[in-house]
Amino acid sequence: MREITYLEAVREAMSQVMRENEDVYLMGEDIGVYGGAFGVTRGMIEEFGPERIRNTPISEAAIAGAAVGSAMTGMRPIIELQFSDFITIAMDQLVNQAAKNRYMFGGKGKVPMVVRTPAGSGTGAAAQHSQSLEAWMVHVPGLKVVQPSTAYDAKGLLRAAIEDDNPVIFYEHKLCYRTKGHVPEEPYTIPLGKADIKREGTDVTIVATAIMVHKALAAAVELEKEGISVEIVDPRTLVPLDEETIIQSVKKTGRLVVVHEAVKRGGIGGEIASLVAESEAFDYLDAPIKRLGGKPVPIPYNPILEKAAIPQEADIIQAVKETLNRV
Amino acid sequence: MREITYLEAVREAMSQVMRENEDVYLMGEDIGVYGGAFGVTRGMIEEFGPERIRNTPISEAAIAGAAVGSAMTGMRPIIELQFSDFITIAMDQLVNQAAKNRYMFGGKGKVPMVVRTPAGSGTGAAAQHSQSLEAWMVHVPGLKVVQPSTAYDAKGLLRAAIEDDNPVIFYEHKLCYRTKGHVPEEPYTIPLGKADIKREGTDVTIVATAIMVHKALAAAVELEKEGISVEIVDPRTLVPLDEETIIQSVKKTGRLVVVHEAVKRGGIGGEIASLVAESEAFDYLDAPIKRLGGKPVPIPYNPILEKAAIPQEADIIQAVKETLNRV
Amino acid sequence: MTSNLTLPSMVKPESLPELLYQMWLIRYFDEKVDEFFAKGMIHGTTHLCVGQEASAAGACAVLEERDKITSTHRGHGHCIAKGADVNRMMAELFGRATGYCKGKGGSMHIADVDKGNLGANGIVGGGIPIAVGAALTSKLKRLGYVTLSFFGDGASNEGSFHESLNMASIWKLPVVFICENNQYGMSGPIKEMINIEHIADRAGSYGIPGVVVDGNDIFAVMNVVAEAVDRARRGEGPTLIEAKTYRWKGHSKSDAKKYRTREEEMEWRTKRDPIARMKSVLIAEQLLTEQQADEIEQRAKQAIEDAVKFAEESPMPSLDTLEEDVYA
Amino acid sequence: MTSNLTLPSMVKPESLPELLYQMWLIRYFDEKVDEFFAKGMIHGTTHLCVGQEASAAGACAVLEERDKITSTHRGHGHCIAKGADVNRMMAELFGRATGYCKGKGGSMHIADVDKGNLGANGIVGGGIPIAVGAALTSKLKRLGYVTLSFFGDGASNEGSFHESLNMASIWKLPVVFICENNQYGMSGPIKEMINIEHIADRAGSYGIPGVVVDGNDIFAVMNVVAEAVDRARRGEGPTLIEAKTYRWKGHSKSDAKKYRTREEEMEWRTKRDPIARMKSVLIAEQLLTEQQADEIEQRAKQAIEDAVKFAEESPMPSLDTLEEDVYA
Ligand SMILES: Cc1ncc(C[n+]2csc(CCOP(=O)(O)OP(=O)(O)O)c2C)c(N)n1
Ligand SMILES: Cc1ncc(C[n+]2csc(CCOP(=O)(O)OP(=O)(O)O)c2C)c(N)n1
Ligand SMILES: [Mg+2]
Ligand SMILES: [Mg+2]
Repeated sequence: MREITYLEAVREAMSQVMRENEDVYLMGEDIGVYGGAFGVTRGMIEEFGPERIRNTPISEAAIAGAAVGSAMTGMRPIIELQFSDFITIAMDQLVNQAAKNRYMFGGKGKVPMVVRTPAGSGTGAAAQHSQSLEAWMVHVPGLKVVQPSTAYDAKGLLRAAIEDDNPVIFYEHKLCYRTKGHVPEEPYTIPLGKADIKREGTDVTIVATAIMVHKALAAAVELEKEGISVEIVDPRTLVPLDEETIIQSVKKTGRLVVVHEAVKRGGIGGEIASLVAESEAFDYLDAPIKRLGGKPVPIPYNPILEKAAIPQEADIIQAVKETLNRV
Repeated sequence: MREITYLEAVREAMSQVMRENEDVYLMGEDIGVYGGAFGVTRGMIEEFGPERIRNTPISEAAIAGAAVGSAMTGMRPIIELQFSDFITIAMDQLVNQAAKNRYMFGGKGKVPMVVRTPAGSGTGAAAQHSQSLEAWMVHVPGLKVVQPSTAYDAKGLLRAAIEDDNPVIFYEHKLCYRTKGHVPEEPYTIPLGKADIKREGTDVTIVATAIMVHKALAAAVELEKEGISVEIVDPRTLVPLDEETIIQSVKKTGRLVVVHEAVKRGGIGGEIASLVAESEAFDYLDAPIKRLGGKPVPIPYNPILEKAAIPQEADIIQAVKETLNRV
Repeated sequence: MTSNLTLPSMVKPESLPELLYQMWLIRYFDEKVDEFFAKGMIHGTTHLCVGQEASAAGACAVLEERDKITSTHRGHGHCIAKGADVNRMMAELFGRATGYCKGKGGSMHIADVDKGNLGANGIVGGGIPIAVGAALTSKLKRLGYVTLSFFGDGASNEGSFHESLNMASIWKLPVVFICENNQYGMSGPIKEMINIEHIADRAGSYGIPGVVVDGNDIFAVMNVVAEAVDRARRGEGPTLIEAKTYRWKGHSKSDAKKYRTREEEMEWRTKRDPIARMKSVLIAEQLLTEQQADEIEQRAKQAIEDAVKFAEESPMPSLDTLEEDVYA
Repeated sequence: MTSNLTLPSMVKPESLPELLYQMWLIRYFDEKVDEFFAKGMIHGTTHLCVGQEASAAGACAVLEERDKITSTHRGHGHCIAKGADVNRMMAELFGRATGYCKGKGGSMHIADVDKGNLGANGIVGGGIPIAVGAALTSKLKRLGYVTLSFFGDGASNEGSFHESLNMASIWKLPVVFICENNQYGMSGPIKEMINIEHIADRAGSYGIPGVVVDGNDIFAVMNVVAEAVDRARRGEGPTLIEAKTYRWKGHSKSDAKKYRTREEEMEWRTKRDPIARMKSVLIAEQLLTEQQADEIEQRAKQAIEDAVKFAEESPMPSLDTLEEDVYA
């Protein structure tokens, strides 16, 4: 099968849907000839024109709000927020309007929109351009939250997000953009709410999201050398969350490490760990659940500090071993 | 000792500090002759004048940002956001500026400001005026988060928040405003980061926040009738969190129920439950930890639905009994 | 019937009595709601538009059914003017299953998507960008409808106002921004909250027309809005209209109204009542007799009584519905 | 020295060569940064202000040390103009412990609180309300200082711009808003992003003066900003100044500049270079000889070389510092 990058997969998913469905269009800052801050939309304005690839003023609240209004009236907008940190400016429209309209209106109307936005650190862009704030969105009923880690997932999940009749926050990880993977050319969807077992194993389950999936995979290779068999579950969507797959895996391995890049305090690790502890898997646990997440600091600029602020492969290896009492 | 309401306690804390310290002032919508949406600032403009009780335009982003700039240059602003739901409009200034400035600037400057804001449901104000979003703030390094449940705590914690050199989000619960309690007239502080045991007990620990403290207290009275002794820990501040007091309590009782009004999914219950599970208290747990939180819905208007959307006394009783295997 | 009134082309003189009826309907609806709130019979809070009937009724009178509006916390008038059923509105305030939102929304969230009302809004300024989006749909799909966005004077100081007007202007979207300047944002006198005379002058920041209109003169409102709607429908972009008006009641359920004088209130109530003004014009123009006017008023009053009955007799939502309607 | 130049009272002709030096310092600083980024020697991204030196240097030249500024992502020039040490700035870009932010902030977050620079800002429009707050402190404490808020043309479409200017106006705060209109917000041509000719005209929405100035003429900038600063210091409130300028480089580290032509760039580089213009005025006014001008340029170049040396020789921050400085 053909290999393309995660970034290309995102673009391909959008382009394919846009060819099929006139209701889908894209709005955002610098998504036209510039191709977006990360180049995701490069070439799209040439194919779809400026009406459907709409360059906006620097007005995140209005971009989000216009998407809400447009979605309520029959379009399926995709908006690109240049960095997910800027969601702070669009929060009212996403949280108080998009997420709640249908419910407040007693089930009338729908808001089929996708917010695509790059998250995460590792590019040296420092505290205001490196956050991972997906936990906020998970906490808001009415939103769906997607976090693909591979090119294959990105393409299929984005299509599913666009086809979904609800507001979906679609987090793209900047460090995933250049990663490559096998991706079918034809359109396909991956249902929201279906986790993926990125590696099978028997000794420990790691639930990892976004870039942490890659770090966990690398850690698993190292651990295998020491005879430790790791199973890696990538939830792919945080809302809806595939609790079942996570629980089954933990029942099998008896051990759980949860790892995300977002700050540990208040991150979704607590949610996942608690769900498992509340579930039937509790009785299968042979060791306390371990959570790994970002340090309680804004992301620093210096690359050494920046790396140290979030979990790395070595931290995952260490956590797995602790869980196995092998340190 | 004198009894006053929670609302009066908040006002008294502000008034006392403002008499002592010219650098403290208050900004917000309708806080002048109107006295604020809930009447908290009533009478203050008469005492302190319009320069220090500053009525603002309806501009939450600028209110928050002006507080940041003013705090950085030597003042100690308190801002009132009329409903905590409107924090969605002020998020950039709170999260990207107030919380991060000091760190981004390498430890230079400080941002001593307090955001006072009423949270919670129960007033029939529906989805956009009833949220409990404190978990978002807990996730942001650089912010402190306070959630008083009683008049006594409100007064002491607010003074501590104003005296603190960092941005503090101070959540007042609307249904607590009219509750009364003994409150000393003289100024006092309650240190941020010190939980309070609101009731001592031996069988189960309930960690409850804000209005849930009152519901838990009522539940404990009922449970006592059945011979169940409940200990209630009120963290009072979520950042910093007094993990020690929670852990000690759980070590004593061996059982834990965490209850908050905020939506359970992604709420701070997951954080607290996970912290305990990761701690030395894990080995003392005689039953899985229980989390109670709001249903995954926007807060509905109808009072029956509204009540059903968040944990009530009966739910707490039920959860405690489940923990004790007594259902 | 003939008349010397200058009316926009889409408004026929014959339809004017019905418009008067609508104003009465709005007034009696909100007066009734006020009464129930005072008695503690309704949950939550509410924002009444008594005194502001002309801007709601006049603006919507020139719209077609396919046209859309976004409304505000003070939205009952807009809702009625855009064609909503007062029974279902009242039922919503009573939190009943038959209400527009099945009891889930209440006063601040009544929407009537089928009739083009994209919703009241509890967030000041929250509806403005939504209107821009609705207008964008019209443009992208060439649907020809216009969206009218209502908001208050206070809302004009929110960032969303600025971003939205700019975006609508550069994209020449079919949207009309109508600011109901009732002199106060809650307790904040607009004169203290802006440093210019007219909010309409802010149109200059976006290169669009800005028009001030007497919001208590329904004829003036209709003409000004009609022109802006025409312009929008022709693809020439947005207009900002400022309708100067006044709310007779307090801001919301509880308001001691310390921020204004009783004299000021009286002035507006007695000299600028939009309903009395319309009625006297219709009578002067012989489009209506005193007696017919009274009948219209009585009919409206009765419709509200019927709405109350409908609401009271409607069932409460079942607890099973709590978790429904979150996702489509 | 005598001169026919019209200068604001606080700027003495003798100080002009030093101001030219400062412009060179800004230019060589950013040229050097550009070089290092191109070579991949610096982490992250950066936004260079080459071509925009006159608005930064001119505006800050009329400030007193106690006056404050808020800056932007394109902030090196403002920072230098407000008196920062290029050694510590360069060290910051190199992520070193000796940098202004101990390596924690990088290009977008250099602040120099002691010198009144309240920080660059990675959020477009993020500094504007902060400036309002700093001005509020000055007013409340009667400190007499003025705050100058820099931001770009693109930022003028953020809600924060609108809310801030309104608030500063109604409170008559001592703040000057200076919009450096370099024609583009990243790739967005301002002509397509607003529907009016001058951003300065938006002052009309707030009842404050709005002034357009040639941002590449440092004398014009100084005069206009000086007047606004005086006005602010007298307690008469804010001014919005729009300085028309151009950035020579791409928006940030990587930018194919497809949204503009090479001809347009050449036009600005060759005909409107703010440094060349100032230099020729000083020479024409006999405030400087060619040779002195060259020396100034060389001195600036050397200062940047020294800064690089300082940065390169500085230690990396220790890992222990990671969790420091979050809370005061
Ligand atoms: C974002 C936001 N800020 C504040 C409020 C609280 N609030 C509700 S209505 C109101 C006044 C609005 O004034 P205006 O826009 O003039 O409308 P009016 O009430 O006069 O109709 C305020 C401050 C809110 N609902 N939303
Ligand atoms: C809130 C926000 N939106 C978008 C961005 C991404 N961004 C960084 S600079 C920039 C362009 C800013 O344009 P302008 O204000 O004109 O300043 P200039 O870069 O031209 O100096 C954009 C879109 C950002 N940093 N913050
Ligand atoms: Mg008003
Ligand atoms: Mg620009």
